[in-house]
Amino acid sequence: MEVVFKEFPWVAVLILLPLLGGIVCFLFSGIAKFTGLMTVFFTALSVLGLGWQIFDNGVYRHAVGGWGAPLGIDLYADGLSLLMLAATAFVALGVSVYSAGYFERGYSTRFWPIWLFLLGALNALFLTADIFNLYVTLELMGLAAVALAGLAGGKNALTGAMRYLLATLLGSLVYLLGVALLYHGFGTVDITLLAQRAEASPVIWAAFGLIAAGLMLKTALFPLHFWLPPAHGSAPPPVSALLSALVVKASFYILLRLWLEIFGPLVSNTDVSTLFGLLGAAAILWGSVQALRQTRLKLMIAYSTVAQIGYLFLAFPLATAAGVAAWSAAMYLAFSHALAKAAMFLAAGNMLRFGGHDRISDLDRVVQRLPLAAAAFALAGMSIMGLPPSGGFIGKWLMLEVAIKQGRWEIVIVMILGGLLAAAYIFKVLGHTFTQAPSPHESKAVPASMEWSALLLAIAAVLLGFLAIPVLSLLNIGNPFGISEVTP
Amino acid sequence: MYFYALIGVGLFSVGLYALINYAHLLRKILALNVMGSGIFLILIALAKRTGETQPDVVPHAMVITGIVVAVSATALALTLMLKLAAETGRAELSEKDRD
Amino acid sequence: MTLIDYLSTILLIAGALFFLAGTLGLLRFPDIYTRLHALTKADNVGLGLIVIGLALQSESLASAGKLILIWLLVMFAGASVSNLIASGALQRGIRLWKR
Amino acid sequence: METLTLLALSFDALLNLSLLYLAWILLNCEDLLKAIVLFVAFGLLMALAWVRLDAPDVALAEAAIGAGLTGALLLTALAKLRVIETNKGTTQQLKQDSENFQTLHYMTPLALLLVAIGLGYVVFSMPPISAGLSNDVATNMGNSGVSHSVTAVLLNFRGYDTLLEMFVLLVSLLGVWSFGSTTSQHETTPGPVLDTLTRRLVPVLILVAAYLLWVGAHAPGGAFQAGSVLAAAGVLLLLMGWRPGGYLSTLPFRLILVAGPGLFAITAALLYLLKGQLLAFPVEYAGIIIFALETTATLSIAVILAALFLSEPPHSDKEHI
Amino acid sequence: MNWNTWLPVLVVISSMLPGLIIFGLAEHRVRLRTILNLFGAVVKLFLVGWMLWGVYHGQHFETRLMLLPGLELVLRAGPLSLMFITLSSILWLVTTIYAIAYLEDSPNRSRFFGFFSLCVTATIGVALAGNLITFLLFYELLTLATYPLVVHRGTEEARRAGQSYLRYTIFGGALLLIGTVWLYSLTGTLEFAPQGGFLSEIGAEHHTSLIIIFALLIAGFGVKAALFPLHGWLPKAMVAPAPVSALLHAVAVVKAGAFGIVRVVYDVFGVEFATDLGVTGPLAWLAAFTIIYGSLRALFQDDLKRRLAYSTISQVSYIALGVAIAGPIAAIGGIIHLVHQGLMKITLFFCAGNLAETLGIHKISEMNGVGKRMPWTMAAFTIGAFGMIGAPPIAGFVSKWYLGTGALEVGQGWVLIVLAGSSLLNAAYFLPILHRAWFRDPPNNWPHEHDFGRKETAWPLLFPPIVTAVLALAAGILASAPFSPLEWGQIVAQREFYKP
Repeated sequence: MEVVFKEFPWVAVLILLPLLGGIVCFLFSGIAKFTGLMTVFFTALSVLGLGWQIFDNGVYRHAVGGWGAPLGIDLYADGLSLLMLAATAFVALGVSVYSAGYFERGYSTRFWPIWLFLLGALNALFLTADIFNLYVTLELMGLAAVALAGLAGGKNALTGAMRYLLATLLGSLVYLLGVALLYHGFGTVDITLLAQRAEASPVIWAAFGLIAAGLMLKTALFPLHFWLPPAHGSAPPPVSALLSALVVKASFYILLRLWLEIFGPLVSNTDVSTLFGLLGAAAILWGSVQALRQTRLKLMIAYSTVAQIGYLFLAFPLATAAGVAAWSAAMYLAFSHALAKAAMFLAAGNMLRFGGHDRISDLDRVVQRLPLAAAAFALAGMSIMGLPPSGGFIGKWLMLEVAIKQGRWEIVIVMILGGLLAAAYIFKVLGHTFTQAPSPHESKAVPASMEWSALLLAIAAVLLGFLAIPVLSLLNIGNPFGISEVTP
Repeated sequence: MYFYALIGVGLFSVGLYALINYAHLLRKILALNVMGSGIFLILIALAKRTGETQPDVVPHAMVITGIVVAVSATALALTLMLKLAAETGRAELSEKDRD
Repeated sequence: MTLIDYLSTILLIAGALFFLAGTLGLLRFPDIYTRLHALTKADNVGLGLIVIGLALQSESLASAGKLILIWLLVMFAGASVSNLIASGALQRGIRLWKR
Repeated sequence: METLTLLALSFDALLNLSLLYLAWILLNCEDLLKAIVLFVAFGLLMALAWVRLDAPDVALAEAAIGAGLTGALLLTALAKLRVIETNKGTTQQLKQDSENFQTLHYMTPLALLLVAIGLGYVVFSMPPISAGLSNDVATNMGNSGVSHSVTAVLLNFRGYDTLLEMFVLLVSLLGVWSFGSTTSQHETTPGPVLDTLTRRLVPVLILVAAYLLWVGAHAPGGAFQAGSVLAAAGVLLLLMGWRPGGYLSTLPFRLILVAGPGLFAITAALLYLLKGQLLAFPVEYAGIIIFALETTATLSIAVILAALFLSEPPHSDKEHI
Repeated sequence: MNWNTWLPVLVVISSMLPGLIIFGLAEHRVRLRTILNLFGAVVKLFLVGWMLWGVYHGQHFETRLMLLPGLELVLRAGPLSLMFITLSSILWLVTTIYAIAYLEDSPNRSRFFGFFSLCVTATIGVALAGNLITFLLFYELLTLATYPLVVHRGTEEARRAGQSYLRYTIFGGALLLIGTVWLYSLTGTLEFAPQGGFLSEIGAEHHTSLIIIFALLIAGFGVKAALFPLHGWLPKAMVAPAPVSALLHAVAVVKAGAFGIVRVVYDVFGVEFATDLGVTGPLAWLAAFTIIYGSLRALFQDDLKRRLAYSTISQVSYIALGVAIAGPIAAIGGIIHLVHQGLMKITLFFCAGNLAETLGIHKISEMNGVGKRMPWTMAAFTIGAFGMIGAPPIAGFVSKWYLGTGALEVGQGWVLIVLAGSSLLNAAYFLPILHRAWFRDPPNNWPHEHDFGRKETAWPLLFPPIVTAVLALAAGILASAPFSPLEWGQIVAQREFYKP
């Protein structure tokens, strides 16, 4: 039994199961909901299996079709991809249970196939080690995300989806040009081979510029974030949870992976990473202030995503000296933000469905009438703000530790300001959940499955605060961030 | 063969300029397609540098995949544009109503 | 330069000349109908000559047959498409050109 | 022979310059219909460029999908847009710039010029001779199951890409269907000429598609090109006013839609169980498997592209939206 | 089952578990909720008693949980933490009884009692914390648990009070976080050691950053301890129901801040090192200023609860003053004042609650002749008031006595003046209330009176203030008894000042 599990092709299951599940959902729309839930459940199990596998026999590399690196495509799973897969599996479970209750008959037949293809694209993206394959998975993810974002119809949703589609297509094309230059410059599209062959030359600089620009646009880093709030704000709640928690982080994952393997050593002299740090800081401050100004709940949460993405980019200037610690902190923040943000969007969705609107100022006594949603929002808010028991706190603590050790006081101040502003806009909402709305209006019952999925995701975000040791040790399998020069 | 690659760069830039500059969504979709063709041109032009007559085939496969992806993206974009036009009456991303 | 080569070069040059005539017609003619006329007539003949010229050069009968098939298809498609364009133009109310 | 290379060079120069110029007019012309027609011409010129760069497969794909199908999609979209705009009574603004970039209006051309020069320099600085992966492809052609290198790369060496790419197509169709029907499709009565054209052309197209599919194993051709030609036949039928009607939502039709990607994924899984490697075709059966995959792929691609052209969700979905 | 490691966790769990269960309870399940509440309080009292007995006999209670590589969550029961826990658990039991009666028919009590138990859990956690990061964790949990109680009434005013409460406490929390992380990056450990120990070996060049860290930590704790510039939230938070302002804003939250200051000065920096750094001087001055400022502001408050709030602000700073004087006797004074002030202040708030609940009086001007109408309540109020002023038999006198002698022993004469001045001011704002209550004749009808037949008010409302008044009296009279707060104060001071 032991050996079977060790050798079981978890990676293949992770990629093929969602795709096949999507096809079954498309073919037999009657049982779409059931197959969808089953597929997501088994994908989550296989992430566990993969985690166990690479925990024992280390990094997992698999040549697709047996052709080996330069010609064929390699699949590669190490601690970093495992963490992202775990985040995807967790959020996928929560969102699927939520959407089972959220979508009526007509929408659900259309939601499930596209959602499973999106899940398959995400898993494939985190597992591949080939930059052209990353382009195809990016494109599959982008189109599926846009299709889901525009599912609800309505002026705002469609404008948001259109803006998102244009941004994501432009980002992919610019990324593709970067890939083309890399391929013709160094003769291969495999990341590890590129890492060996790359040396500082105009090709590398141009490719880095293009890939960074494309992926920054898709990750909605500060100057290029215009498309995120309308898209995430007006999409259906489970979809905006997926977009904010996973899709935006997938392009960050690619940027990080390429930076660590190829561009980091060549290009990591301080001015490029300080630029990332600056943009990150600007994202935090600008995003939080905008979130504070919003009157609608979902738009506020979308702007909060823009701010939280800024935290991830703060790790670039810190990583020039203490690589492992800074990246572990950033990835921890990414993981807890994924869980917390998904919980927050689902909770907002519950409030929207309950009150019929998501205007913050007249949330009508939500705490009494919808306690679970308010509790989910509060717990998720704790993790976003970085208050102690939550995963966000651990990430923030690690990042602060690195920043203070390196004496980077401007980063410390930005992080603290970000935390305070986050507290401001989250408690603004929580305050209004207690009070009575000026004009009380009838409410629509919210199924228990939707409330509990939001709450369980929020509790997971908080429990993450206590699991730092195991998660960090898993994260550093095959030390994706280079040999740890300082104890993480 | 360098000439084709340079024209590819030209197409990419012209497409990017049009994408940024014009408001009408159909123009933006056309611009995206032109940019895609530019990138594919670079990919295949530089593939001829193998020294013998037979060019490097892998970029060809990449470009075919790229073309199929481009057509599916264009189809989705066109339908979204039509749905948007049906909803808002205009096929442009209006800046006025912010949220 | 065997006899066949001479023959095909002559045919190709003739074909090219017909194409030139067709394009001249396209540029010089005043309205859509006459331009359609020039295009379908001149270019088809030009294409025929070029196809025969190439067929002489092709080594196997199969490729010669394929070239002929191309010519037939172009002629067939050209005829019906020009008819469709003309009827489309009429529907839009584009009047015929009078001196 | 000197004159020949000179002629070739001048032809290349002419082709390239006309490509660039055509792109510029296409994107900046007033009328949208004119832009789309120019786009189709641009696609055909691109196909010519691919032929000049010894990429026949890409030329086929570009002509069929890039110029043909995309052009058709654009034209129907424009027609529908005109219908929507006349219903909504929106005024027809001409080539109006997008407001949000008004301020940096003069800035963008400068910045883009710089980007272009930079990229040009980088492209120029590439080493003149670099074999890329051509040697690897040549050495492994033996046990790839097909003799034509592009199909080998597309279906075998980088088969995983193609698997995902087919799902991209499927997802785009699902996306189009999920947006629902935009306008009531006014039935155009096909004239006699279109009727005869279609009656003659559709069988020929099907034959050509079959030929392309078969020839893919040893000469330029293959699933995508064959699929798009078949899709062209479908488009012609749709133009004729033929509507699949209820048939669209039945299981068999959905099965065809999903056959290509589905079979590819299932074979990938089975091969994994057999050979322990994802998508590892056993050498002796590789040719047959690839052919089977290609046929189902052609069918799926043809039907998906035709459905994309129709962009009407099947009736069963429409009822209870 | 090795009790020594599990007892601290059990103490924390004993109030968290009932709290979480109560959250799930439906509104009408009054009996079950009351049983759960009381059961939790009694169990906690028993466990604390057991630990008290254990520590008295030298046993060592500690639980460790790995949080981060190199960082652990530690719950340790030392003499100082035990004092705070005994105070909290006794008062929690009393306040629960009070709250059950006070909120007889008000809406959403499940939510109230749920958060109420979470608050006490956080306070116990703060008391038991063995290092700075556990302290920070429970400190922030306290903020989160008290916020819903402040906003419990759901009125716009309550929401605004909640927002201002948060503005202060979250800001304080952020300062605390920077200080803790900076300290950790300098020293590598955050353990509370009796004489602080590890900071003195750090090289001289770090002294400036150590001073800034000290300032950050004190500012962070000062928010909850309502030191001068950071006290704004306390009077506003009085909008909360009486049991909340009684237990939380008089005892739990405010004491957590003061306790934090005590921990930082004694167990993180160590008294000698703090005095060498020269940080205790400014702290003493700040505390003194807050004492005077608090008492002055209290003079002009007509609303009874706001006056008591300002008196809390000044009283809590006694603790900070006692610690800042850095003498062993003054330290005893400061530490035992932690307990005494709790007992006295909660009595006053209970009485204020009673007046508001039974007679509907909120303003002091309405309190004419209330002594005749509610003699027992006013008797408890008088004991509390005299205790606050520092009249001999009651506990307040003992702590002021030790503070004064401690200051003299270390040569800080000016502290005596501050103590005398503040006692005068206390008298100035308490005596008029007593005079008005006892010697003025009552109005013919009270604003809205609930008459309880022969008794002046419901017994569960009357019983708690009397108990706490008696406890305050006992703490004063039986000061030298074996388990009295004074004796525990001496044990703590001994550990802090004299090398074992």
